[in-house]
Amino acid sequence: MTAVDLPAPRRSSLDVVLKVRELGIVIALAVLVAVTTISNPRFLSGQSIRDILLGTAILAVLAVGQAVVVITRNIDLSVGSVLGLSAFTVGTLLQNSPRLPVIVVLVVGAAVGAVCGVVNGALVRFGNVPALVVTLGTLYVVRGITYFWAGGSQINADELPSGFLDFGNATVLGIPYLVLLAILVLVVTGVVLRNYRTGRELYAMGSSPQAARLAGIPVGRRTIGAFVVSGALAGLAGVLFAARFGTIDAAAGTGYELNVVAAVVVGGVAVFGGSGTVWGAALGALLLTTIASSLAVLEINQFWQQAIVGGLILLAIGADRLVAVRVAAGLKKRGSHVS
Amino acid sequence: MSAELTEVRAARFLNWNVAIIALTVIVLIVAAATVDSFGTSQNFGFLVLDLLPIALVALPMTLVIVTGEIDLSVASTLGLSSAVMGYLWNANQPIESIIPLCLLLGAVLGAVNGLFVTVLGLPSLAVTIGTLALYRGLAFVVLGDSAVADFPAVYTDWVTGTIGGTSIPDVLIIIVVLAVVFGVVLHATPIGRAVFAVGAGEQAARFAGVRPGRLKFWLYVASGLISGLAGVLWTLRYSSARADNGAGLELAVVAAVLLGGVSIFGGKGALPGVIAGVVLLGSLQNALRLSDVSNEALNVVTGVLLIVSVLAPNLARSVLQRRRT
Amino acid sequence: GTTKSSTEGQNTAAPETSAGKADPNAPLKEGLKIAYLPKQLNNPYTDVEVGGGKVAVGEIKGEYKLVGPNDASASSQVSYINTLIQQQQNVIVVAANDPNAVCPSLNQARKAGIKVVTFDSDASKTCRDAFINQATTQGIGESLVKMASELAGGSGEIAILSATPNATNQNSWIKVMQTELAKPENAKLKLVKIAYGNDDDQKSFTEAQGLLQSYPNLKVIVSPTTVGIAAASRYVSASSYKGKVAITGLGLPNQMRQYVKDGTVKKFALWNPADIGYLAAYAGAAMSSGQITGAQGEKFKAGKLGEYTIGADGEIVLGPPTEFTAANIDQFNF
Amino acid sequence: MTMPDGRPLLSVREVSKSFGAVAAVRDVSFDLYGGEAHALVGENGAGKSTIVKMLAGVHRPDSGTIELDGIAIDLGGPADAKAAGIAVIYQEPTLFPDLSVAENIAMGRQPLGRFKTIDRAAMVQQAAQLFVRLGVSIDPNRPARGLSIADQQLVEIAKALSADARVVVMDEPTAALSGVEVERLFAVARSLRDDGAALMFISHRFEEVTALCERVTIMRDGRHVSTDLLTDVTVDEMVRKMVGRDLGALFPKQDVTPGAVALSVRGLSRDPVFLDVSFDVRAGEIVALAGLVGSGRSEVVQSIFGVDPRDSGTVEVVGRTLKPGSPKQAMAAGVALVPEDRRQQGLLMELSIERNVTLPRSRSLSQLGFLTGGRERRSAREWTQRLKTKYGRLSDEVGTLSGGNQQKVVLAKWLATDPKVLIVDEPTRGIDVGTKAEVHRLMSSLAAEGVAVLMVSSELPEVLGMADRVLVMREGRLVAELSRSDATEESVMFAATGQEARV
Ligand SMILES: Nc1ncnc2c1ncn2[C@@H]1O[C@H](COP(=O)(O)OP(=O)(O)OP(=O)(O)O)[C@@H](O)[C@H]1O
Ligand SMILES: Nc1ncnc2c1ncn2[C@@H]1O[C@H](COP(=O)(O)OP(=O)(O)OP(=O)(O)O)[C@@H](O)[C@H]1O
Ligand SMILES: [Mg+2]
Ligand SMILES: [Mg+2]
Repeated sequence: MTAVDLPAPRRSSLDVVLKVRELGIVIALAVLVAVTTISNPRFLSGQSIRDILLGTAILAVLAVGQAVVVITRNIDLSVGSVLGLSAFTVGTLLQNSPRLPVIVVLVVGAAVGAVCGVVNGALVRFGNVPALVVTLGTLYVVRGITYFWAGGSQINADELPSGFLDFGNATVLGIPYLVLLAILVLVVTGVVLRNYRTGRELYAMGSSPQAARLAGIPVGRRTIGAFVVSGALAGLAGVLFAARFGTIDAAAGTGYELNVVAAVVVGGVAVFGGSGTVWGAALGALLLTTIASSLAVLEINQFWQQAIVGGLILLAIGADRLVAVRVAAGLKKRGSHVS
Repeated sequence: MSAELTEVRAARFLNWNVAIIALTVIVLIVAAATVDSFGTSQNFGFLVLDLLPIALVALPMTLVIVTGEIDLSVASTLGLSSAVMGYLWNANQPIESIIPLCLLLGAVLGAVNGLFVTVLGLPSLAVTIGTLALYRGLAFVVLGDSAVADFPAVYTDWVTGTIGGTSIPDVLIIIVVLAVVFGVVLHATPIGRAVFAVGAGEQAARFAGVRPGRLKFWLYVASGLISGLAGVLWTLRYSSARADNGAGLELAVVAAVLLGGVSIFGGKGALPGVIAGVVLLGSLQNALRLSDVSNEALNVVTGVLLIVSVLAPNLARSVLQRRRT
Repeated sequence: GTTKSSTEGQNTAAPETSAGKADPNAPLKEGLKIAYLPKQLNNPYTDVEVGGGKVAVGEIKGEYKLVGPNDASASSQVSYINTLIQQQQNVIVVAANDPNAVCPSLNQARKAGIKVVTFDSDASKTCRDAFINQATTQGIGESLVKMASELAGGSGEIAILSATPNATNQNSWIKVMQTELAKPENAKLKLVKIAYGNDDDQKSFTEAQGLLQSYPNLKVIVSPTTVGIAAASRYVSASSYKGKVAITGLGLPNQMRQYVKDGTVKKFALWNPADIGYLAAYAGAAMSSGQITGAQGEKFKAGKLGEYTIGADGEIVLGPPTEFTAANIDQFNF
Repeated sequence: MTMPDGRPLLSVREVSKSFGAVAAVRDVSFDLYGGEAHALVGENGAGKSTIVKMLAGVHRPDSGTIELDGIAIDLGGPADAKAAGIAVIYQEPTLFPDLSVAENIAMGRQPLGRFKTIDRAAMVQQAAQLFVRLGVSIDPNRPARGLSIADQQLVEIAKALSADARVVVMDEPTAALSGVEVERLFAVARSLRDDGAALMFISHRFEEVTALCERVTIMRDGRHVSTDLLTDVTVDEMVRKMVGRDLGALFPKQDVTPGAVALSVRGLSRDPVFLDVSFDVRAGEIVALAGLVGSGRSEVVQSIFGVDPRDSGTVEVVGRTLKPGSPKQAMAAGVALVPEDRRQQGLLMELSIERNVTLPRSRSLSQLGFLTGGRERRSAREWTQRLKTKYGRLSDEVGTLSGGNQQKVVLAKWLATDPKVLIVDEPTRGIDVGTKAEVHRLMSSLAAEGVAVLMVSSELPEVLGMADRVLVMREGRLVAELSRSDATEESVMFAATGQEARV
């Protein structure tokens, strides 16, 4: 995934330094996989890889959406609740009309999420309220709505059409649909962020909101847009969740927000906006999922898992800061041509 | 000039701090009048016990947020403190030394947060999301998924007990004493003035001789210490030391603090408002539950209150401004 | 100072038995307020259990109420117990999330004259009046090993996917299983691992995944929890392990139907969960009406289920579990 | 040289703009012609940047219009100004630190390739070409973070150039540049002008104004004073028009016999901002630190006070050596610093007047460590009244006060600490004429009471009117020391701009 890079005419050694963090994740991932495989070769079996990728797919879709919001110097804590609402919506929909094509289901899920995103974005934009507070509020509200609606009911795999469940497991050329979908989301978002003006404006807004306003960027509209993307992707992740797990209740996705933020932060997206890539965020998701799997396989006490994840987050942001400080120092030396 | 003055006066009237206290009082009165057995002294005792951890942790959290930072690791610190308490108890240590150790542990965990935030200059949101996972993970490492339950009755009874023949819970003393301490520190000491100054403008505070880094460090220590204490009290109250104790509490605490009128950007807020926020959330929950309203409704109420609490002052201000021009 | 060993034995405060004698001929009171407090709401197994309770409460003309947290935590249960005390219920039927954490509140309830019946997951003996046990621990453990042995063909590796490591009922069944496995006739069966899915669907799913990766020669996964068995079956049915690894344990027919039909699962067992809630209502009502006090040997009638006798420590055993296979599964709907 | 064809490209028609009580711009009109560079000069706070921001669409004029090609246009936001062909270089650089230099330049105008994707190669190429034109070597691929102020300014210039705009507005683009770069910039600016663009140029350096521009508009206190062809006016005339008032009445300097040395600075250095700065200030003396914007004066006084670090050198206050980096200790020794940036450094805009005034003294105002409010309130009332501050209540947010009254709050805050050494950095920036006189009277009387005053100021009249001695800084070094009798506009300006001062 890291191979997707800019075809810059000439790349200075500095760019390499700046890429170090994503490289770090790849190396960490490689080491982890190597160690696990040595202790248990079946870790690299097709089934096992498929499982990890399926697990990553959902988290990665959420992380991509979150990255878009975080890049604009906002945050969306409501994604776990939105996922739950979307999953339950499509579950109910499929119970009632099992013949719906999967594509319609995907669109419905994303639309549910997008509506939540519009609410978040509008509150942030027009209410002039910090995103953290707004999305903490909608985290509760959306979850509450799902509980109201679902009550104690649970949608079981046998109530879902087999076509839909197949979508959760079936593969093309050995790659599961869910993973393909996640990759599609990742590539589209990644390309838009990297190669389209709108995408670059999101980075600009996060990097310096004031300068963005002076540069004539429609900051308000872009903010809402970013929340809509995050919401829609959370909704999409809800559909993937339903297809993958087949069992949906009102609690689906509870607590996901912190995992997602963790994946994004580990993936090198700065919490104060302006830098980082969705590739990094997806890698973060892959790393977190792989850690979970390999700790299970390595028979490391499962209780260590969370502690390791926490340590990793601290390590990632600490390394980020050190790299930034070093780069800044290096640039100062090179840049001082004013005698 | 006069328009400006009316605006200032109106802003004072719309002061969320006053509004939230008034709202809390109204909710308490309405609940006592309409909900059977809400007003009983026994229910008051239950209410206080339910509020205990949120009320305690909200105190230092208020100061942390007023400086413009945040601490999401509080619930995990509570959990780790509880787990270590269970572990040491199982290791046959005397409870009289376990409790101070757990408080110390909390302070150390807070100091770790403080170092990351002040020395490395990392954003506190990211740091404390990291330590949220780390501390909770360590709690599971220490105690696994088991529970330790056989704490001495003298201690557990004290936490669940009441003062004399009344039905005022003993722990209310702790809450009141600490609330007064934190309230006085925040509103009536030079430290409190510095806390507001750092939140309102770190650079200007530095120009006035305040050391923001040191201040924040000690606030994180206080936050950790109180979370450790909350862990001890939680363990004794339920007579159950578990690694997952208090999971998810951080969001409830942040919600209560923000509801209490503290600005997430720092520099604004008052402790009475926060106490009112805690009581409002807790008594609403209690009253709704007594009226057989589901947990679900409470989620929605909490979220809506939270959004309204930050939205209302902004909207009021912009409406006022529009009317002026 | 006060240490664990210095306080050993002191904590088992004598249960405050409501004085008064059992009067087996007392009529069942009408209008009893019976409240159900399961481990958490929104759990299909629990829903079936309390559904049975609702029927029974209707039969005895009582007031049925269902409350519960959305997270399976003891602290939220305590708040609900306190609420039920305030509401002056007559009977609380509770499945404890932590056998000790709920104790002080339950005892407060008993002090207030409320009868406490536990089901599903017992609270400490000192703080409840009766416990409805699904089946004898011995019986469940034996039948789990029997099914595993049949599916494995008498020899090979097996693994257990349980709920949480401190789940009382699961642990006692596992203990029986281990004794059973130690017997000579099961010598060729090897228990390689006990994994814990925390009764969380996804966690159980991931744990099943991990088991199969770690133990390539695994023949059977035994999951004595409805969440675990469903998650493991779902994983295996869609993976390349289907047909190679057998799943068994305790599951709900409705959740398992699909996997039985597609061949992933050959057989599994369970009692009728609705009967548990049903029996709990009658036990609580009988106690509240003064027919029984919870002492060993007392007898009471439980509607369509017939007569029950209270065992040691206030335990009331529902009966032997039913085995479900492709042949009979369609006769059950819960 | 091309002559304007008589029809202005852009006209500013009687625009006014107020911020609360401060009327920043009042009924200003002037024309910009294609093919001509137009200078806008005036003292700090005269309203130049406000005009710039109105042209940029950042502020909307309260009244008056802006016309392009004779047609009134409504600039609702920066995007509108961009679309109208107006490119602006702001006084404060507005770069995106995380993005590459090339991207900063191209933002919103990135060259597009297939499927409307950004053609990065072309973008970098463009930036590189601009830098060649400007004759500087900045790597277009590096991020903007960490660029020196000068390089940031150059990137801003490149940004404006890349817009191919018809109107280019430059708000002090040369403040941070050295002579060579200024020359290159002028060469580029002249070629733009010769291609028919209208340039607006703001600078405090008259030699730059005369070198580049054809026409000059002078502003004073938000008003238009005059617009002349530069061939028709001398620098002296411009200065007189700019200052335009009787200085004698404004600066009530009392004569004082200086006492013992109160502040002694020796060999103070901080690479690369200032180097080997040494001077003394005696009790009762007012010493001005003059120099161009960016000459390092603020950095020196901040380093003395301890809010900024220093590399080497010593600072003594009444014989006590201050340790570096400790404002607390400096305050204890009797130093007070009224900082230049009121909004960021001087005040906590969202806190009350009372809190702002008493913050540095919260410890000494406490009783047994507690503050009950009464003493703070009394003290705040006393000091704000002594400074004749106008406010509604002491509990009002300081941000609701007018600029001049805010400045008085800052002064009250520091005077209340009873300083032995008072350092004021741009004490009168952005405040009205009346207030200015009050502040000056206050400084005089403090000096008369024996306080040593060190005043950083960019306003020459203030420097000349108030100071017993004038120290002049240029590019981080102390280059001249002038006695009150030797200090004239010419001598100070010459020292500040390069040629050694005439003796
Ligand atoms: N956003 C604002 N809010 C309030 N007052 C403002 C604002 N911007 C400018 N002012 C005030 O308007 C007046 C004119 O400011 P302006 O920045 O236009 O001056 P200037 O001529 O550019 O000065 P300088 O030479 O220092 O750049 C000043 O008194 C300033 O304090
Ligand atoms: N954060 C910084 N990083 C790099 N260089 C800086 C920084 N701050 C200031 N400088 C440079 O230090 C020099 C001195 O700046 P300073 O603000 O002290 O000037 P000044 O003489 O006080 O001007 P002013 O009239 O704006 O107050 C300038 O060349 C400026 O570009
Ligand atoms: Mg200006
Ligand atoms: Mg300065």
